[in-house]
Amino acid sequence: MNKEQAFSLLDEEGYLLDLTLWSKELALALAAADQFELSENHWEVIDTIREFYQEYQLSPAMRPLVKAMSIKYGPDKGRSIYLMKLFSQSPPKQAARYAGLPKPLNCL
Amino acid sequence: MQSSSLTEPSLLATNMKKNILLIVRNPPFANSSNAETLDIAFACAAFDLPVSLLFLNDGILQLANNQQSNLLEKKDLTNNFRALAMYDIEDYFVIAEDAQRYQLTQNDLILNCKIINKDKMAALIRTFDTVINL
Amino acid sequence: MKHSIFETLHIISKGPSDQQLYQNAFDSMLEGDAIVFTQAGVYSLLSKDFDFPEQLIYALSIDVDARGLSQKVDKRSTLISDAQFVALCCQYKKTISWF
Amino acid sequence: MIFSLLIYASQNSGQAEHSALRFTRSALQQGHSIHRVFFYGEAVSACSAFKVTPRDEVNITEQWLKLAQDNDLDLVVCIAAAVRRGVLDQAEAKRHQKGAANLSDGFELSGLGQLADAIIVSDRTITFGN
Repeated sequence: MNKEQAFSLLDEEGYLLDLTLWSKELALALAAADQFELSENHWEVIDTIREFYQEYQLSPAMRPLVKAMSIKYGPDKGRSIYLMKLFSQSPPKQAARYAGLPKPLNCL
Repeated sequence: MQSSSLTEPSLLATNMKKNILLIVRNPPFANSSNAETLDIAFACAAFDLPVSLLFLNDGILQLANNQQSNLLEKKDLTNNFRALAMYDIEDYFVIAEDAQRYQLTQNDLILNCKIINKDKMAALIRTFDTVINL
Repeated sequence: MKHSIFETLHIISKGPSDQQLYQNAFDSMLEGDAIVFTQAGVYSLLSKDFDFPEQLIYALSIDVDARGLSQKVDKRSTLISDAQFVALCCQYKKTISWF
Repeated sequence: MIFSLLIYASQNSGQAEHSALRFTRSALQQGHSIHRVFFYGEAVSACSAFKVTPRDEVNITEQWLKLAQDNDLDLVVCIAAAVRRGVLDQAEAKRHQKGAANLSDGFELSGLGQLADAIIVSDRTITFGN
């Protein structure tokens, strides 16, 4: 998927318009457009945030994302500082964007 | 009536954490108040405010399991309510008399609630600094 | 003022035909609480046989007057101005609105 | 004392917004401070600049704005509740590709964090609904 194809699926803020159209290729294209490389550690977060959405129908804010990571991968990865290091911007927003989920509510 | 004392300093010490009680009184699909109360809970959690929820009167019906809101083309609020625990909000109360009226037991509820008798409700409410009852 | 503790001020703004709301509000009261009837809540002051709880009862006078009730209000209640309403909110530790 | 108000009803659904306005005026007159007035739920319709009030009725939005100007009030409208009900500022109108913005000047769209903040900072947070 090239950048133009990926961007045609997004809203003005870069979030996916139709949640069913998400694919790993889309996530890779979005990250590439940001000049951001998705490592195995990033994919763990993206998978976790997608599972969170499946379960609760919400894009998580920082605290529940940290908790979900902690439950799945243990306390070392269930820390906000770990997520902040992985993602340059706000981890819940950036991960939700790559994961094809709505922008988290209550973003202040 | 006493007049208010304007010379009294603000009662709130800077780092004192207020605990908040959110009362949910409406049944599912009634209006937006249940969803909007839930959103207050999430916002307070982001500010580390301790939040508890009291599902009063028809509010207990919001917790009934096996709801299929998709039949009404509505988003399922019960999934959202189950997310409260992920925001470290785990203090939920229902009133025994409400549960009895609707033949609900703990097993029928999506959250693990403390069931209290109606005559204990006032004492519970007194323990909170702020109550929001939409 | 006889009472010396000021706990919760219950602000009730629906009329008494909403019986369930009144039941919930009254069930949530303890000694040291008080009620302020505002908006349609002031219609509670009309019914002679209305079963008030033991708490102190206030009613916002502008809402009473606006509804033409000033000659008919229950004598167990105290009519208050906006300023007195604000003062009560200061005096009591917290407010709960019932609507 | 420091007050904040949570308004949860529109002018058209009853008297709550007017009650809140009177309370705010009275509190200010007595020397209290109003940290924030937070418009939530149907109350967001108070903030639409597209609302037309008949000439012989009181325009409550203008009254809020006047009170806010005279007393430097912070009038915050919940962004999620507002957008859902068609009250948009310039940024939201652009983001959602709507033809025009209609949030009245003098009000600010913001998140529910502003309500949480108001609860923390204020001695009393009073809800007005109907």
